[in-house]
Amino acid sequence: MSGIEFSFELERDGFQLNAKARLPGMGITALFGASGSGKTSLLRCIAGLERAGMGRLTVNGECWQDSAKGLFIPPHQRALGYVFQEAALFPHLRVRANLEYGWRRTPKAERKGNLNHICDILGIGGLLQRYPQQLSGGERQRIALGRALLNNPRLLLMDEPMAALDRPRKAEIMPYLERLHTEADIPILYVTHDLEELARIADHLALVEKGRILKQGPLAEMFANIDLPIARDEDAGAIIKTQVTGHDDGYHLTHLHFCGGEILVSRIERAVGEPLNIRIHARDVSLALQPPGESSILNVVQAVVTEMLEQGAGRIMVRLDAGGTPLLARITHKSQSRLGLERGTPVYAQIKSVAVSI
Amino acid sequence: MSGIEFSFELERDGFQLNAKARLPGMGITALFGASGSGKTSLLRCIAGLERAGMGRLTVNGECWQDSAKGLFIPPHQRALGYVFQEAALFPHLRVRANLEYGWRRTPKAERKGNLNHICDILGIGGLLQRYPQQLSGGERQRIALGRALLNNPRLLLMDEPMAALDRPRKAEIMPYLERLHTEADIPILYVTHDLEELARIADHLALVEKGRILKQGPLAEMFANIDLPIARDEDAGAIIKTQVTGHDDGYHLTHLHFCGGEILVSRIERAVGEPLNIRIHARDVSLALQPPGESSILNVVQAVVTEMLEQGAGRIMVRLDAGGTPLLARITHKSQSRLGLERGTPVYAQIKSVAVSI
Amino acid sequence: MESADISALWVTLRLALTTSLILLLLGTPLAWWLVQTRSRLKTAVEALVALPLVLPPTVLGFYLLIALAPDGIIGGMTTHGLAFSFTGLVIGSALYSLPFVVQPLQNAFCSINPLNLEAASTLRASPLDRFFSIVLPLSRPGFITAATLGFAHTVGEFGVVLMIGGNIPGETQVLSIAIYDHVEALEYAQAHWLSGGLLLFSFIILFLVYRQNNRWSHP
Amino acid sequence: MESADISALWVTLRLALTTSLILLLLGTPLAWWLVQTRSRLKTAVEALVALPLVLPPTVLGFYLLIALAPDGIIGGMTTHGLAFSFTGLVIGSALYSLPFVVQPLQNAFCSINPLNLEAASTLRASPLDRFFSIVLPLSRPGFITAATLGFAHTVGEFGVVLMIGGNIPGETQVLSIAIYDHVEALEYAQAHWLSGGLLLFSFIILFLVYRQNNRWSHP
Amino acid sequence: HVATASNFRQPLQLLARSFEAESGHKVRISTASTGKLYAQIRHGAPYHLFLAADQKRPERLEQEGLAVPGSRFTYAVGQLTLWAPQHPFQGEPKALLSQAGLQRFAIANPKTAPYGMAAQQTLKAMGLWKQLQGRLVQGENIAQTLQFIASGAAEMGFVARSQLSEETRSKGYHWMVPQTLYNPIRQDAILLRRGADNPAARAFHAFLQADSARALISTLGYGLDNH
Ligand SMILES: Nc1ncnc2c1ncn2[C@@H]1O[C@H](COP(=O)(O)OP(=O)(O)OP(=O)(O)O)[C@@H](O)[C@H]1O
Ligand SMILES: Nc1ncnc2c1ncn2[C@@H]1O[C@H](COP(=O)(O)OP(=O)(O)OP(=O)(O)O)[C@@H](O)[C@H]1O
Ligand SMILES: [Mg+2]
Ligand SMILES: [Mg+2]
Repeated sequence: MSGIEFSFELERDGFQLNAKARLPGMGITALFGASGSGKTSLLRCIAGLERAGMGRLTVNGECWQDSAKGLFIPPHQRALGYVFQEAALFPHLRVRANLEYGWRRTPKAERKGNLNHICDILGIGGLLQRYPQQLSGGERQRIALGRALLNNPRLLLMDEPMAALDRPRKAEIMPYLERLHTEADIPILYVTHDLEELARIADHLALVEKGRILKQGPLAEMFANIDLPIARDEDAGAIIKTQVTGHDDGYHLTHLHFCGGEILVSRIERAVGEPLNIRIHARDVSLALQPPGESSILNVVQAVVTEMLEQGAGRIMVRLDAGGTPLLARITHKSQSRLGLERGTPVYAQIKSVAVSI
Repeated sequence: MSGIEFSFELERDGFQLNAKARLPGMGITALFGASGSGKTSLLRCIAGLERAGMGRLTVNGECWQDSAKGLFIPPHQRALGYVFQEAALFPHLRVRANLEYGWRRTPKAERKGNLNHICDILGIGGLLQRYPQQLSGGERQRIALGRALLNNPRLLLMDEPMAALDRPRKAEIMPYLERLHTEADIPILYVTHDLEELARIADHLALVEKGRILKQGPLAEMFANIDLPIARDEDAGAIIKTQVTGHDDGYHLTHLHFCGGEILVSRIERAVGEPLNIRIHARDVSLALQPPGESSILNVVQAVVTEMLEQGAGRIMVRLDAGGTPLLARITHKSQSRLGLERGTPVYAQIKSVAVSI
Repeated sequence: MESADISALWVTLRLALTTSLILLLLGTPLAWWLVQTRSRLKTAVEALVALPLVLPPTVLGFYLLIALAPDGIIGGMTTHGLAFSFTGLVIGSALYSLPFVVQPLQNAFCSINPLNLEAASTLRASPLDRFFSIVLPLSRPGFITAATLGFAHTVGEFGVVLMIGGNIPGETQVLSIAIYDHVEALEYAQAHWLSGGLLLFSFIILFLVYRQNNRWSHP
Repeated sequence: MESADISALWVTLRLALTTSLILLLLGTPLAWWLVQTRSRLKTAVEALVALPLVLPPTVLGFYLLIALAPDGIIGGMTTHGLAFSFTGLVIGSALYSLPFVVQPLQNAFCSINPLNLEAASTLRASPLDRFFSIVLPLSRPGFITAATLGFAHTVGEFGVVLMIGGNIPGETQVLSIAIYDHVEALEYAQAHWLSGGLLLFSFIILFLVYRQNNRWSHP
Repeated sequence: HVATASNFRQPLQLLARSFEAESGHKVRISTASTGKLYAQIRHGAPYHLFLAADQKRPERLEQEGLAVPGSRFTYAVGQLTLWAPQHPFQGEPKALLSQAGLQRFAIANPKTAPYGMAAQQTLKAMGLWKQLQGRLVQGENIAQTLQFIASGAAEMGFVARSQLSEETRSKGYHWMVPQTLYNPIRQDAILLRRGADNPAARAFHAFLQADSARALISTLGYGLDNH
């Protein structure tokens, strides 16, 4: 019985957590919601740090908590990795001892991570002899991340683990997290405010609103749903399952195939035949009625308009169907009129290849 | 003598701050740099929180520090607003008392902000009776922001003040900060990792690297410089000075004029004739040799290639000149070959209007 | 209860209150200095503060007597000396109870996150203002401990007071000596009554103080 | 220095060490319980701990004497009673110095950020493990204060010891009484020597302890 | 203002009351051990009259010029008594003291308390000093010694006869130690320099030597100086 199934109730003055859901027991599930919506509270409940509330929690078949039966596995027996929103490093321990804290307490047989390896990924090798007070904000956050990873967790809870990190640093860390859940099969609950980061890393998305799970589902499905609040985001866009079909070494391009056609992207080091999810921002898709002439836009896909939604300020979100694959395009009201777009209109969707994020 | 002129030297094990610059004494200056590059250290020096180092600091003609002369104005006499990277709220005071802390200590004549007004902007009106421990991460950060604003500062130092905030919340706060520096004429030093946020808010940009100010200049100039590290960022793009020339009410569009031509954007509530800076992401600009046919791309601008830079992975950054205005376009190597782009090639730059961020 | 006992009670309360007040007034800046300073003297001063403790109170009292006498180092500065006066008692008790006040305060000050002080300094708070608006409220438990230990210790204090006070009824005879006298004289009933009353009274005071403190700490 | 004084010195050191050790062992869980508990008894227990302080030591000693005598509540449980024995001294000193140990520890425990404990609990640390790996090291200054106050107070303690000790050389005659005897017997020179030695010795010990503590806190 | 050794506090209170009734003067009493009072007087204590528990301290004060020369007199002589409240014993005290079951025997500290010195002399004279060595417990003063016994912590010991009230006298075994076994415990009083010109002090000084006072002191369990 794989899956993270929970139902928590927690009362606080002016706020009520009432979250109930069954999230996948593998992959990265993003928790997305406004400030104060209850994301941290939910993670704390799952970690067993909030004993007060009523709750039930089953993680991949193991029951961790059931208030009705009086069952409560304490946090230290849950084999978690929790990256707190504030780094929460132990002030009396040097960075090395902080990193090794959970590691030392893991039974030898379960130890998987490797200190040096994690230090390399996080770029913290030079800081091992420091105390937490002697670190910058981003450095602290990376140590906290490393500490949780070295705890050899069976479930990773991450509360905005990269909010203080710059983009290149994030780009270095994210592939590691992805590998972690694919190779080591550790489910990750990941809180973030950044749709970009989320789209890049998550497989599954749960929207949190006012202490409830508003809606949840596979990332591609959630992103293609133009009725959800995330579709209003600047970074809204569709996620597409593709397969690597070849490389063009001269131009450093990779050919990707999906149901609706072919897409060219900047070269990616993946073997031919491998599956690959890519994301196309709604703002990067433009529509035309005729096949466009010569331009720097490499990718043109034939599609049909299936749904349109006014988003205010003259913007319209258009949902397209490209051979069974949903695509989103954000266009202006004016464009819609000029092109005479309606449900069922066949269009050419132009996609700038470099805007595809992996 | 307007301007923030400083030169600081500070030695720490494994790190050396050696920052010297003259930043503008008005507007928002963003400090951008990798984690651990010394941004926080620099802000602390400016606030007078690091007495140890050698330093000189003059803010709009007033000398605040000159180690050589033994001059050191202590922080509480500097009339600062400092938003710390960690919220640093006073744990023994309720939110209201936290917000009012600096306000009460401001001479009556200098009091400008208004508690209720700031609470509205930050959406913290309902939290006034709470203690800091009873707040979510993002709520704490907003209180810290409010507290600094209510201190009626003559210089605002903000260390990633919005890292824990969701995008809609940021979008609500940013215009207020902009008004703050235009109307109240308070210079702001703003640390951020987010190029998007930076482009939206800053007038001036200083790049911090290894404890030094690598380069600084007006935002538009910095963004148009394809040799700088920021040009490699996913969000790289040019900033263009325009003027509002009219509105198209039917389509909710606004017409903007700049030296190189005209641009249509989603309707903006600005009066005709007002100047407006807009930003065009390099990834949103595609190039063509012939005027493109019908498409949803509204904006086509004639330009000439002035510079090209390989950025690895088959990507090329192209700098264009559109009637004197620099534009950036990121294209693939393949496109470059197919179009035969060279320095001096005249091209049509297609810009998706909705991708313009203000 | 004999009238002598009642007057002893008053002297005791006055002495304990005065002493703990003075100790808080002196101990607070001293503890703050100890936390802030980088001076080499710091450690020596810390050790000095704790030193009166290791001497038996009567012996400490003996040396204090010498110092406070009209021809002593301290007493010499006054016209009649300070021994056998209420002032002398206060000096003696204060010296003896000093560490109980300074050390809890020092620990409390030490555990304040410096970021709080830095934040306050950027919010126009002068060092003194910071001390009163941030340091004091954040070290409330330390103050409670300091005050109760100082107060209770002075109430129970005995050796020093006997030596430099001279057990003068109404002036320097405190309750602890009165109880002791009853015990010595085998007047057990009176001793039990006084001790029981003192215990009950102290228990109630301490109970109220701690309850208030606990209420404050769970907002 | 008389041989009696030397043996008194040894008894004193043994007593002070034993007492402070026992106090730390007992006071630590007590203080931790006081910090963690939500029990209604908390405040009452806090007040009770501080209570022995307000009784004059000789009076406390008198009641202890009754309790420790062969037919007393505590002494009755042993064959010969505990009065006039080293064990009895330890019990008395421990009772009297308890608040000096419990209160600084309680304050130290209280000022630990709970986030540290939560973080440790997600890192597989059991409650006991958390206590030893997080709570103890983070409350080091509190322990130093508790230990020095407890130790010094026992060295200087006098009234209780006098009452329940019986001044038996080598067993219950401690230095404080020896000095006191010299003063009473007008042997001032010897009293000065002993006091001076004790002060110097204590100063050195305290100085070393505080210096080490200060070194630790500035990494 | 009279300073008295702790063991004479109660008799002095009785004496002061009758003196106050007789003369109209007011008497203030401070008590502490003789050694403490001596130190206090040397350092300016505001006492007028000093009632010590021994002769040595008043003598010294006289030599040091802190007292009125020739004003010293013995106001009481202490009488050492063996008291064993839990032993309904009849017979030779030596047998009682030699019994094997004896655990704790209380005396006052010979070094600081006159009764302690007397107890030591007595035990030596009886040839028991060595034998009892390991079982002796010492009270700091004679009052504490009494409490050791009264609380049951020590089974028996030497106390002052004046300490035993009617009630305690009826309990257990008593033996008044013959004066031949120890040097007399003379308690001297002396008029201090501060009291020299104080009429009340002079009056009380005289009152204490009057027969009425001597009679009262005698009934309280003290011997009197015959000289
Ligand atoms: N200890 C507490 N007592 C009372 N209310 C609390 C407490 N902790 C959090 N809250 C409230 O509960 C709500 C949810 O808080 P939570 O920390 O879960 O939000 P969040 O989704 O993590 O927000 P953010 O993105 O800002 O971190 C908030 O409104 C907050 O004010
Ligand atoms: N107290 C300290 N002692 C020693 N080194 C320190 C101390 N504080 C910071 N550093 C080091 O100084 C460098 C600069 O730190 P700073 O906090 O200024 O970085 P930053 O640019 O703000 O980084 P971030 O974006 O991660 O917050 C870092 O390498 C950090 O490790
Ligand atoms: Mg949160
Ligand atoms: Mg920083």
